[in-house]
Amino acid sequence: MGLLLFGVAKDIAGAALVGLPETVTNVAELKQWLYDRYPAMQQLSSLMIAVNREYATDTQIIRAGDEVAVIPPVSGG
Amino acid sequence: MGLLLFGVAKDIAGAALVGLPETVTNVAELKQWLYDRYPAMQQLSSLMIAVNREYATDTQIIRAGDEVAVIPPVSGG
Amino acid sequence: MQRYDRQTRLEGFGPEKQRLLQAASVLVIGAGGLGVPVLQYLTAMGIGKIGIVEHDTVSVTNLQRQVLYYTADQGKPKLALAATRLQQLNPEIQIVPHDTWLTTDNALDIIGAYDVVVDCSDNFGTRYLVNDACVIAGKPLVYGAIYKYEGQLSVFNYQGGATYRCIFPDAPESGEMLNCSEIGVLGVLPGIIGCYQANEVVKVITGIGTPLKNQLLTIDTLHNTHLTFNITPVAANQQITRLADNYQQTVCEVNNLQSLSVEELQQWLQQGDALQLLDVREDDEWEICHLPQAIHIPMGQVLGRVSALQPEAPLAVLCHHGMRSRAVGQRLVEMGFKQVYNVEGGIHAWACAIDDQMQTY
Amino acid sequence: MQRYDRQTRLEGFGPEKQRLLQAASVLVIGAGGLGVPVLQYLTAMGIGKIGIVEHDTVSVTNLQRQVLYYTADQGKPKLALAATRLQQLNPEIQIVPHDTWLTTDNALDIIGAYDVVVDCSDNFGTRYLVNDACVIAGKPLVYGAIYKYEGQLSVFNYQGGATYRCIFPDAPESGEMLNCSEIGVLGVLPGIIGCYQANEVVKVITGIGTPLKNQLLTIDTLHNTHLTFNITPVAANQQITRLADNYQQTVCEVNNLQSLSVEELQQWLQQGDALQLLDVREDDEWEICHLPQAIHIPMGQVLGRVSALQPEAPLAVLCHHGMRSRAVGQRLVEMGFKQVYNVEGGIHAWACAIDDQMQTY
Repeated sequence: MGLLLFGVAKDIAGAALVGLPETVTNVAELKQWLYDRYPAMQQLSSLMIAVNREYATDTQIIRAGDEVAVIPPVSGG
Repeated sequence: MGLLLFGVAKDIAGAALVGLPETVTNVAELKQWLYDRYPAMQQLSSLMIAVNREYATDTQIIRAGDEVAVIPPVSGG
Repeated sequence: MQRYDRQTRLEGFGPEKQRLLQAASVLVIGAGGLGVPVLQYLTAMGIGKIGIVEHDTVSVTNLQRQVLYYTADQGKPKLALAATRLQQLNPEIQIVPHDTWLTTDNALDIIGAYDVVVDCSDNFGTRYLVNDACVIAGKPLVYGAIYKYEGQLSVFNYQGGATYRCIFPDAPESGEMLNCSEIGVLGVLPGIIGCYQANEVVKVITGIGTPLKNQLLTIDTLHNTHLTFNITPVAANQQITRLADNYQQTVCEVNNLQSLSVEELQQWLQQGDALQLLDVREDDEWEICHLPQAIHIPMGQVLGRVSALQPEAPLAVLCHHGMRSRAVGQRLVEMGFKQVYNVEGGIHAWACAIDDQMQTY
Repeated sequence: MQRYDRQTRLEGFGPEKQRLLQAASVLVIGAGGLGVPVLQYLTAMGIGKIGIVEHDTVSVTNLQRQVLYYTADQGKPKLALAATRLQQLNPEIQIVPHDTWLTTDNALDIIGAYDVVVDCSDNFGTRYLVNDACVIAGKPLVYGAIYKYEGQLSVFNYQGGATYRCIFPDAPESGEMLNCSEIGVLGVLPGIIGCYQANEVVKVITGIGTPLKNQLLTIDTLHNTHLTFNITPVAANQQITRLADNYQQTVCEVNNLQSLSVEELQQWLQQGDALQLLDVREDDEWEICHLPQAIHIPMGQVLGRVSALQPEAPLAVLCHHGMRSRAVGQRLVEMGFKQVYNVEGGIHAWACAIDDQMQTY
């Protein structure tokens, strides 16, 4: 499973695409995994997660082969 | 098989997406089918055909499920 | 460098990329719909030397998309206006005006003096000339082109990559319907495509990101559809050694099929000339609106009912937007009709320009 | 209407859509990086009435992306400059200047007078205020935002569609690293995103094409990657009936973690103050470049070696770009360190601003 990172999430992780362990099976677990691996992401109060290009809530299942994206808000203008 | 049409090819066909008969099995046949169905397309001396987002020459095979695109040149600036 | 602070503090850019911009020279061919945003942003970002090839004056119909010009500028040369305003935006760069059209005589000389070329022209003749000159001179070519609501982008001849002729080998011949310049465009479309071109120029100069080498990006602004097509370099197209004798400007005529504007049609109808007006739209379209003088034969039935038409008298063919009528007109020319005219823009153009009471669809 | 000829003759647009543009009113919040192209193209295309909310003056660092302003304009109010130049582009439209920042006191009054709102602001406080006010006032909101080389676009609150809070429910709190305004941006990026915003405005007003309702479009200009994400309206977010008491401007500080610019760091080091400088980069990064005064402990080892640091003395944390150091600094604050500073921009910023002999990577 590939995880696409945008904005400051990409900066924190230092990569636009990172691998996701198979132990992550839903969005809530994904967020916990992100927070553990990248503590700075805990500071992001709003963090959109999308699974297969659809906005996903915490209970959304993540399956092998899904495309998962992490999209923080950006404020620049 | 779906055929995506761009630019003046879309205008000639009157649609951005048209169905393609299964009898069309390569790019040369596709062009002949286009010319028969839309005689005005015979006037287009350069007409890019792409199969699955790759530029395709006349001998390129077209299979069921392929995405085929017809892209004429455009000159506007 | 304070001016470029937002770029010099940008991760992955920094002072070193900024220095590359300032050391670079870019030639922008055309200061119209595409050229204006390209010039504005390249100037703002600090390209060291920007050449502009332009020989046109500002017309009122430019103003819905060429946002560098003012209403009071009508009739004045675009080149001088652009140079002046761009220098006001950024006096630290060099603007080099080339007060000419690009021709086979001057193309290699002009292009040879720059690092990167940006094609913002509006006709096929110039586009093929620019491509061939860039191949001969070994210059990367940032390509953008627009049609109605669609745009195309690529970076040609860059680090051994594909050229314009690798996608579209031959220039459209005079009469292909592609070049009728007056089809119309939504004002913001060249803004979008021109900004992408400026972005590709920066990528080519600085090496950041992935330029559109060997790729054609199509953008449909009505539906925000972005497709990237891979293209393959064709060696022969990379090995051009001389320009063609001429790069004919294509015009809106097909063999003996001639063009007729709706204004000309109105004049003919008012004068009561012996004109046959043939409307080839379908029955339901005819019901919505039609011209009372027209003979109505749907496109599919024309060849079977050709005996209803007089091959020696002038014949104007009309449809919704001028596309079907062009195909029918072409066929009638081939069948021996002597004076066949395609009504450009069809009955839609008539409704827009002549009769605003007419129902459109 | 001659001015709009290219649009009135455009298939699918025509005089009827042009009339809709001319009957419409659009409020543009911000005349900066995004606002400039939005304003230029909406003006050129002939929106009947355009309101501008802006209270800032032109600074030299604006000029690499805000192409409406001249170098000589530094220090002058953007609002008056924009209004004057836009009217020169198109004197046939009405420009309404709102010489203020948008606040909870004026937002509903200002927004209520327009058909469509375009968010070209540059901070979260304003973005959430604009969203909430548009929900309350029932106005479609064309959203654009940029970060480094990326942009986001959507059309919120349009025909029952999703709102900004349906994607990002809560405003980032003061101290989240998202709002540090000085991260930098490539000059042409707001040009691209602003032009897309202007295009969405036209679609909303005229009904052509498919606006980005219930969709978030992300654009990565480095690699020309365009992704469209579907979003779902959340009823509660569509039913806001009053503004929040305040929409706090977030700032670049995290709890007790403080920010330190590289210039401030240089000053401290020169003064020989009792500053601990902690570099948390990996070994190979340290090899490329480092400051001789630094203590080097890679990020993963800091917590295990925390006893090497003095919790009462000032401590500045440094990494490549200031991100890892922020996370480490935050953790040290939580552990009881009293004066922790994050070196903003990291050693890269140092190389850019202080020591251009330092090797970057």
